[in-house]
This record gives sequence, C-alpha cells and structure tokens, in this order.
Amino acid sequence: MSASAETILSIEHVAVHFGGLVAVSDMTFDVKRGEVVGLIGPNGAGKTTAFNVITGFQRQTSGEVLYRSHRLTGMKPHEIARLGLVRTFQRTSVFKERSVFENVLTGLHCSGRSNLWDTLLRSRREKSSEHELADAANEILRFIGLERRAGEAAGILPYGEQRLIGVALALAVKPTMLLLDEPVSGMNQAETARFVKLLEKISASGVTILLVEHDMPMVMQVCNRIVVLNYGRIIAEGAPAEIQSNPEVIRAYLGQGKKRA
Amino acid sequence: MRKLPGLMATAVFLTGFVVTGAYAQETIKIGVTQPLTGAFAASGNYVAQGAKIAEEEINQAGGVLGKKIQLITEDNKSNPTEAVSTVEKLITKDKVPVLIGAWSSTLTLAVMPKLEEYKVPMIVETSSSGKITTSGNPYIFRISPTSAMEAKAFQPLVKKMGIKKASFLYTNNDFGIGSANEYSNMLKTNGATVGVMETMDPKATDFSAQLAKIKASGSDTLFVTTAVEQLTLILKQAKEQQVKVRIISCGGSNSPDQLIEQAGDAANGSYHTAFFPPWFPEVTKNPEVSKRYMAEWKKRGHNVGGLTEGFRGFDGVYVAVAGIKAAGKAEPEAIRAALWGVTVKGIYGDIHFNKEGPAGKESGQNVPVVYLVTITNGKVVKTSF
Amino acid sequence: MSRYFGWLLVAFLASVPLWMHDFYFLHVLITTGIFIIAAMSLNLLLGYTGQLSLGHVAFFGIGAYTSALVSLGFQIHVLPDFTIGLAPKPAWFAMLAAVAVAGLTGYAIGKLSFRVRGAYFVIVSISFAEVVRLVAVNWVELTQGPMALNNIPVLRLGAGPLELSFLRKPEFYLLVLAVAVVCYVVIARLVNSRAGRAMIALRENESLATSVGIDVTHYLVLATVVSAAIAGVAGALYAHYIRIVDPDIFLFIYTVTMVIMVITGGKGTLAGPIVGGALFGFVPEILRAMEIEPELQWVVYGVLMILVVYFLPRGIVPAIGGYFSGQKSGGTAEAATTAAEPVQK
Amino acid sequence: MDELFQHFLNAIILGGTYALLGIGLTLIFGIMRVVNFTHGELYAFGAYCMYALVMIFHVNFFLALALAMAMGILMGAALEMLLLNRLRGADIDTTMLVMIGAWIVMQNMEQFIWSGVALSINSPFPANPLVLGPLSVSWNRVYVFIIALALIGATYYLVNRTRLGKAMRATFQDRDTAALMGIRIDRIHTATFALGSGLAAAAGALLGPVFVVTPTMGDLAASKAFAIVILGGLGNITGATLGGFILAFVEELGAGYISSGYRDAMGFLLIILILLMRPTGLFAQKERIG
Repeated sequence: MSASAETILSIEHVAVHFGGLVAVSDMTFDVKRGEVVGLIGPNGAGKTTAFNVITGFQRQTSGEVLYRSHRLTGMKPHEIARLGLVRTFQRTSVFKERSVFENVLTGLHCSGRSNLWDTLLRSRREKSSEHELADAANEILRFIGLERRAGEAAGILPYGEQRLIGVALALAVKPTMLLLDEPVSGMNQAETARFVKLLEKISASGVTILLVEHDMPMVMQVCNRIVVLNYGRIIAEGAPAEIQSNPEVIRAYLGQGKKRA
Repeated sequence: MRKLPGLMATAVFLTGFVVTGAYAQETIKIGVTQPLTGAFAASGNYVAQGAKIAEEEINQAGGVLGKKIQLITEDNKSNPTEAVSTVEKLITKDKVPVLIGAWSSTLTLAVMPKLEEYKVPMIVETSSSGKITTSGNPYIFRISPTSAMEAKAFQPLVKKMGIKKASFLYTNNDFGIGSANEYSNMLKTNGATVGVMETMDPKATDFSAQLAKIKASGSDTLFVTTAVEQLTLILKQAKEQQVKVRIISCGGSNSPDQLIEQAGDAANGSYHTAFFPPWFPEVTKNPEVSKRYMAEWKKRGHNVGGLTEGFRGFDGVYVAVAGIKAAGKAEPEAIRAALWGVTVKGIYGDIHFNKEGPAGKESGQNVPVVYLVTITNGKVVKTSF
Repeated sequence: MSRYFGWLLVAFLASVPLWMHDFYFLHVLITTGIFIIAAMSLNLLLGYTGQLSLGHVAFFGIGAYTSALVSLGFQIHVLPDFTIGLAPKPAWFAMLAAVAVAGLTGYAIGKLSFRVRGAYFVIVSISFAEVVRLVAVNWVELTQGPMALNNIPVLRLGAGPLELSFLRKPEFYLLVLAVAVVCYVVIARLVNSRAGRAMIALRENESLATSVGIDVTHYLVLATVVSAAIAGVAGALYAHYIRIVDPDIFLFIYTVTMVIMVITGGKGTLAGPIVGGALFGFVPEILRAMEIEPELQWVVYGVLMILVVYFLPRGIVPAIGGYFSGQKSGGTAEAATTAAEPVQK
Repeated sequence: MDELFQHFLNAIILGGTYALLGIGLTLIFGIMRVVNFTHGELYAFGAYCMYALVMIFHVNFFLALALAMAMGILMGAALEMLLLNRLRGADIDTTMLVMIGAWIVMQNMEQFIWSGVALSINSPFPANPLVLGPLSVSWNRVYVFIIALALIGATYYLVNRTRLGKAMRATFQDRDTAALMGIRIDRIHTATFALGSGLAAAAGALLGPVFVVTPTMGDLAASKAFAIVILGGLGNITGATLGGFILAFVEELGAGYISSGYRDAMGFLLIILILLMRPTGLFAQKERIG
C-alpha cells in the first residue's frame, strides 16, 4: 500500500438528492490499487447510496465517479461490472431457486464465449465454453469453501453461506475492485472470523476492496484506511487508529452529531 | 411419468365419446353448428330453437325414409376455430350426412374447407357474404339472401322514398361491410349520393362520435347494418343527438318487436328490411307454414323477438330433410346431388337453388323475398308507396 | 433419464396415426399441438424471464397472417398511385416468412416495451395485441378485414410423384409433432445455456443479475424474439390447417388459453406447457362430449382454472417431481468433481 | 363547428363514466397489486341488478341504483374473501389467472341465467334530449354524468379524509410498515376490493338504462377501464379520473376526424405512446429504482 500506488477509484464531489432530502452531499475520496478501504457511518449516513452511485444503480445529482480513468456517470450497472468494478448487496442476494453451482455459473456469464447459434446448434465452441465455465465455477467454489454445497438450492442454505455465495458471484466476474455492502452483518463470531480470512485471501490475490460495515472490530482489523460518513457527508478519513480516536466520529456514533449537512 | 397426463386425458376423452357414440342407430342425423355462447349467442340460440321445432314436426309426421331425424347441435362459441372443431366432430364422430350452419359469414367461411375435405353438404341459413357462394365450394347451399340480393331488392325504393344523400353506419365485420358496400354501390347507380360511411366495433355501445359526424354530413337517410342490440342504441342515441334522418336497418336480423320494446319512442319512423315478417304472415309465399311455425314458437314460450331469426333454422331443417328424401338415402354425395332438384315450401318462400360461382364448382343459392317494414307509433306496418 | 422418457413419448405420439383412425381425435391432437407450441413459446418469456405477456396471441396471429398473405399474394397502395404487391409463394416459404416476420416484430416490441416491467408490461402487451387486432380489422386492403383470408393453400413439399401434401390429418399431425419437437429442442438448449442462465437470473433477481455484468434488456429482447418466432410458427401451422385467417385469431381468449396451459403445467419447466396443453386442449372436448349446457361448460372450465391455481400453484409438473424441469442441476454432480487450478492468484 | 362542439360535449359526458370505470380498477390494483379481470363482470352485474330491481321488482329507479351498488360491494367482498384472500403474496400472474377464471365463470353464469338476449331498463327521464342551441344531450346522460362525478368525489373523500382511507394509502405506500403499524392488511384488501367492485357495479347500474344489458357488456367496459388505468398510472386515482376524460376526448375526436374504425384503437395507441415516453403513466409520481 505505498502512497505511490495508483488511484483506481475516485469519487469527486458526488451529491445525491431524493426530492428534498440529501442522501449524499459533496462526497470526495479516492481508493488506491490494492487497498482495503472501509466506508462507515451511522444508519442513513448514505453509505449504500454511495455504493449505488458508484456501481450505476443510482444516478448522482452532481459530481463524478472515475474508475481507472473511465467516467462512470451514465453507464449501466452491467457495463460498470464488466470494467471489473463489482459489488455485493446488503440483504442476502442469491438466485434462490438455483443451485449454488448454477449461481456461480451465472456469475461467470461474461467469461462465456458461445453465441446464440453455438447454443442452438450445440457447437464445439459451446461445449468447450460450457466446460471451461464449469471448471471455473468449481475453482471459485473451492476458493470460497462451498464445494460441498454445489448441488444444493442456494435459497435453503444458512444465512452465512448465502453471503459467501454473494461474494462468490462477485468473484466470478473477475473483479479488479470489490464493493462489499455489510458482508458480515448477521454472521456469528466464527463465521465472521472465517470471512475475514477469505477477505484477506481475496485482497492478497490483488483485488482492491471497498466495504461498508457496522461491525467495527472487523472493519478495524481488515481495513488499512477508513472513510466516515455522517448525514451524507465525509466527517473523517484516515487509518483505523486515527479514526477510533477522532472525537467527531465518536460524537457521530453517540448520535450527537446534530448539525445538519 | 411425463406421458401419463396425456394418456389419462386420452382415456377420459375416449370414454367421453362412448357417451355420444351411444345413440340409437335408427335415426338420420343432421348436424347443426351455431353460436350458442359468445358474441352471437342470442341469434344462434334462436336459430337452434327454430330448428328444433322443425325436427319435431317432421318426426311427428313420420320422419324421412321411414326413420326419425335427430338434430345434433354443437356450440361453435362464436369463434372460427371452434366452428371448425364442431364440424370436424359432427362429420367424423356423429357421421352426419348433411349440416346446417354456421350463422355468421366468418364462421361459415371457416368451416367451408372442411366441407370440401369430407365432401359433406351444408345448408347456410343466415350468412350474407357474397364470398361464400362465389369462392367455388360445391358443398354450399345457401337459403339466406346475400347483401347484394337485398340491395337489389331495395333498388326500386330509392326513388319512391326520395333518397338523395345517404350515410352508412355499420359494424366493421363481414356482415356490416358487405351490406354497406352493396347498398352504397346500389345507391350510386340510382342517382343518390353517399354521405359518410362510419364503422363501429360490434361490441361498441356509444356512437355519439359517429352520429355527430353523420348529422353534420347533412344526409337525409341513414342505412344501419348491425345486430338488434346496437340498432336499439343507435335509434336511441340518434334521437338524443337530434340526428333527424330516416333510419333504415339492413341485413334482416333486426327484430322490430325488440326495437319497439327497447328503443320505444325512438324506434318510430324507422324502416327495416326483413326476410320474414311475422306481423303479417299472410303476405309470405307460404302463409300456412309461417303461421304453423309462429304458433309453435309462441306455444313454446320462446321470445317473440326471435321469430325473425328462428325461422332460418326451421327452413334449414326442412331443406336438409327434403334433400335426404330426394336422395333416397342419407349419404352426403347423394344429398348434395339431390339438393339441386328440391323445392321446399318454406318461410323463406319456395326455396330452390340456383348455381353461383366458378363453373364446375358452383354453390347453391336460394333467392328469397325481401320485405321492408316500418315502425309507426309502436306498431310494425308494411311499407306501401 | 428424463431424456429417454422424452423420446419414448415422441415415438409413442408418432405412432398414433397408425392405430388411431378417428380423424376427429387427430383434429383435436393437431389443434392442441399447435397451441402447445404457442404455449411453449410463451413459457420462454413467462417461465424463464418471468415476464407475463398477455399480448402473446399477437405473434401467433402475425405468423398466421404473414403465412396466409405470402402464400396467397397481395397488392396494397402505399401511396395513392403507388402500389406494392407480392405474387403467391409456396406455403413452406410462406411459413418461413412467418417465422421471420414474427421474430422481427418480437424484436421491435421487446426493444420498446421492456422499458417497463411487471404489471405495466402486462398491460402494454395487451394493448399491443389489441392494436394489431384493430389493424387487421381495418386494413381491409391487405387483410380483407373481417371478411377473412380464406382458401389458404395447403402445405406441399417436393414436387411431381414425390410431392408430399399436408391436406390429410395424419400427415399434418406428424408435421405438427415434428415442429413441436424442434421447438422443444430449441427452447431446451436455450434455457440450459449461458443465455438461459442469464434469463433465469433476471427472473430471480434483476439487480443481482446486472451486478454480475448481465445485460438484462439484451436477454429480454433475445427471449422475446425467439418466443415470437416460435409463436409465429404455431400461427403459420394454424393458417395452413384451418385455412382461413380472420381478426378473431387475435381474440384474448387464445392468449388466456396459452397462459393457462403454461401455468397449470408449470411455468419455467420444459414439460409444463406440454402437460398443461394436453390437459386444457382436451378439457373442452371432454366437456363437449358430456353434453352439458354450453354456458356451463365454460363455467366448469373457469372453475377448473381456479382450482388448479389453488391446488397446484406451481403447476402440475413441479408437483409430480420437478426433475423434468429445464433448470435441473444435472451438470453439477460430475462437473463439481473435475479438478482445476484456482483462478484467484 | 357545431360538430366539433357536439364532439366536445359528448366527450365530457363520456369522460365522466370512463373515469368512474377507471378509479375502481386503479384502486384495486394500487393497493392490492391485483389486475382485476372481473371488473367488467361487476359492471355487468350492476347492470343486471338494476334490471332485476327496476323491471322485475319495480323498485324506485334511484333507490335501485343505491341497492345495485350495495350488491356490487357485497359481491366484491365475497369474491375477495373467497378467491383472493388466501392468495396474498402470490405473484401477479397467479392472481391474474384466478381473476380470469372468475371472469369466465361470471360472464357465462350471466348468460345462463339471463340468456344472451339484450335487456333494456326504462328510465324515468324524458325521451326528448336537453337542447343547447345546435347541441343536444339526453337527460339520462346528464344524470349519469352528475352521479358519476359525485361518486368519484365521494371516493376521493373516502381515500383522503377517512381512517379507512389513511390505512389504504399506508398499505399502498408500504404494506410491511403498514402491517407493523397494526393495520389489518386483509381487512383493507377486502374493503378495497369491495369498494372497487361497488364503483364498477354503480357504473353498470348507471349505464344499464343508457345502453342495453347483455352478458358480454363487461368486456368493452373492462378494456376501456384498463386503458384508463394505465393512462393515469396504476394505482393513481387522480390519474384515472383525468385518464377517463383524456380517453373520451381522444376517442371522440379520433372517431370524428380520423377514422371511426380505429375509435377503440385510439386508447391503446395512446397507452403505447405514453408508456414509451413516460413508463409510469401520465400522472404517476416518479418511482425510485435500486
């Protein structure tokens, strides 16, 4: 994480208004390649809105989002995902009626090489492509530690494992940067610990990570930088140690930060 | 496992047929396909009721060829596909040698290819589209008049009634369009001009827009072609919008009785073509037949408004039976051949068939009498000029 | 496993004309078959992409009209003094044209109407069908309006002594069966492919699907095109079997029939439309045979619909064991065992 | 010129009834997310009730209207409790299928009971129209228009000013929260469906005497209602009201100056255009995505 590392994502003066209310106001921060950045703040601070803007699910009112020198404004979510900027969702988000294996296969969509005619004519390309995808899916499942669940319907798995499938889906897109929205919420200690390991493994594989999380110990443990949002604006930014001792952050979390943005 | 449902359905289906198959063999079957449900249900049921009357009369008189006749009436649901299915069933299941049907021209046109395929003749009792007898189907024998005939019959009245400029309001189906075209051409050749030609959906209930347009066109006469329900509304709404034109309804399925009852005041002064005038049966070609039919109809408590529809089925059955009798056997080809020879004293007049359509594949077409009646203070009267 | 059942069923069905000489029965099989094909096409949209199209009959009708018009030929005024016309073409060519035109319409409609979803899409699709019907009614010069296009030629293949004519029921029945099998295979391959996974993904969770890079609209349009093309084939078969086409072909009740077939059989399953189709193809015939009042036949029909929804909400096929469903995880077992290097390194 | 004014007058009169047809349907969709295919049959039901009351039991014409509406409400409540209540949470096409089934059953029961023959209801209004210079309109139509507006107004009041209305709107906004707030969702649903049905029946009872009563009369009414609802935006009462008038004007002028053959297509063409430009309908408030 040397300071010289290139900036991969930069949020520039982004603001989001829903009619009257301000969800995010003038947000500006960068993420450098290889970093693990935490985006924290009390409920309704605008964290998820920020995610939605970055990944194209929500159009910002003003400001710019740049990802590896691409202007993301106006791009569709699937186009952004194809740039390698991939997100997970807050609530458990899997294709419930499909097997875990199929979930990951679906995630591998963009890696497929076959077109409609290959499919209809069962061409050689179709078969080889499908086989590659199957292999890749198994690799990811093993990487995530769900290979034993491959055949089961995703919807019936325990909560924690469904969150893992969410991550597996994201990994399947071969991301260069991962946006995790409260990945460990609702996980127990053991699950969280396991997830932290996984996170480190992913980070080690060269994927940049931006995560929104309420579980402070976890955030402090995995992040090398933290951005604090309150009432839609950034109130602090820095290394975990600094953030923990930042009076304004403490006030915000104690719910005294009454001053309106 | 996967073919099970199919097989089950098949089984039930076949047993289903055992039910119908279990008929007495000593009857001669006549197939009737009519719209008993859906848009044309009202008329279709009247025709079926008329046919039933004829069936029982004939059987009381000892039937034909020493056998009783048996009508097998199928509901074509006012829907062409269903019409085809009914004919398929009547011919291949019930093995009827002759058919009666199928009310509207679309339904009749739909079943015509099947008649050719199985070589079974059909008596067409209502349909008015010229196409039916001109498209070269030798199994068609139509007793109802075409729109063209009706228009032709009307010809002398154009001058007598002093029609200068006429507008048209008609349903955008075969019945309405066919009639409007024939009448408008007829009028043009008789020195009258045509104002506006307005169409309406057969289901429509509000004609304010069309009527406003017709009013503005300054026509003296309005020809309307549709079923009685819409005619009722048009008479009412024309009065409401003060469209002061002479309204003449064409197509002969307009039941003036129902108009008087439902349009009341608004019906006064309107003219209607009719193929059977139950108000003065004495003028028909065979008054005794007409009166007999009417008496029985009333005895059964059928809706009087339906008299002008029911007779079609009544005549249809008599013609079919005459064909069977002349053929000497209940076989389709024989009946088809024999039908060319028959003359039936019916309510449509003395029914016999002239050749129409391409040589070698002619269809049979009867030339019935067309009447024009008018409603004056709640009564139907003969128009006399 | 289920595949063998499938071919067994096909073999059995193909044998029907040999032992069943009841033409009316064949007629019912043919019309049912045609509607099963239409239902299969609807299932691709409703079952796999989760979009309920209540205007599906429009594609069916467009197929029928195209096939009829191309095989009959036509002449229309584009401008008062400029006409374009088409000389009659052979029926097989007309049927291919029908597929193409229906497919293109599907493309246009898909592009336009998938800006809306759910109930809005439902109503757009109804409106679309209604507009098409009214055009068919009013554009008399082309469609003959309500006077209908009749004397539609019979489908003939080959020529001279080896000409194969599809006038008689057994031949036409086999034709319908063949087409049905082809359409089934096309759909089966599609839904079990990468494209199919994308379709199912957007049915199950649209935003999750986009988040993994799936272009949702693209696959909705693709599904609509294929679906419309297949519906078009069904329509073309209808045109050359009934041999008359009139605006009533756009009746809402036909769409309803297709939807019932799909949902009762089990939407999103390959066998569903076939089972549902077989059931609701025969129900009216059984009722007819029972000789109860026509209105009451309809009443029974409606009640049956309601009961099926209550007692088999997910459809018959899933109820009798979902393992014929197109989304079976068949590949998983053996694929999961094949070893390979981890990607993330 | 007179023709144009007559078209306008017709459109306004027609618009009132269209709006009445629309709001019932939009209410049910908005709050219950049910595409109610029985709407047209409830319209027919109202008309048949009116016929039975006025022509058979000789009940006072105006009293009969109230009774017909009441019967519509009961019918609606019955339908909801019998068919929809246990289907809550089911996806939209399942409920739709059930409603289509109910539609088929009701329509054919009507034909079975009353036969396909059209029936007409005598109204106490003078047969001679109300004449305004070159324009004219039947008294019966004027009466229908006034009552329609009154009913629409009443519905507004009920939805916006009463506790029931508040609960309805809460359910419309967010059913889960509403449930948490202790609102009995199933009660609200029954009430909503009953109300919507009552309005449809009232429309039928009002228009029965103007038109004729047939088993298939509901189909056209339903298709108009759908057009109106989508024009106004699903679940938007104001939208449906305006949509009713817009549809009436488009039809009337379209038929008058373009082609009467396409009269009934106008509405649907309009829908397609509007949805392409503004997918949530003319008057719908923009919805949030994501």
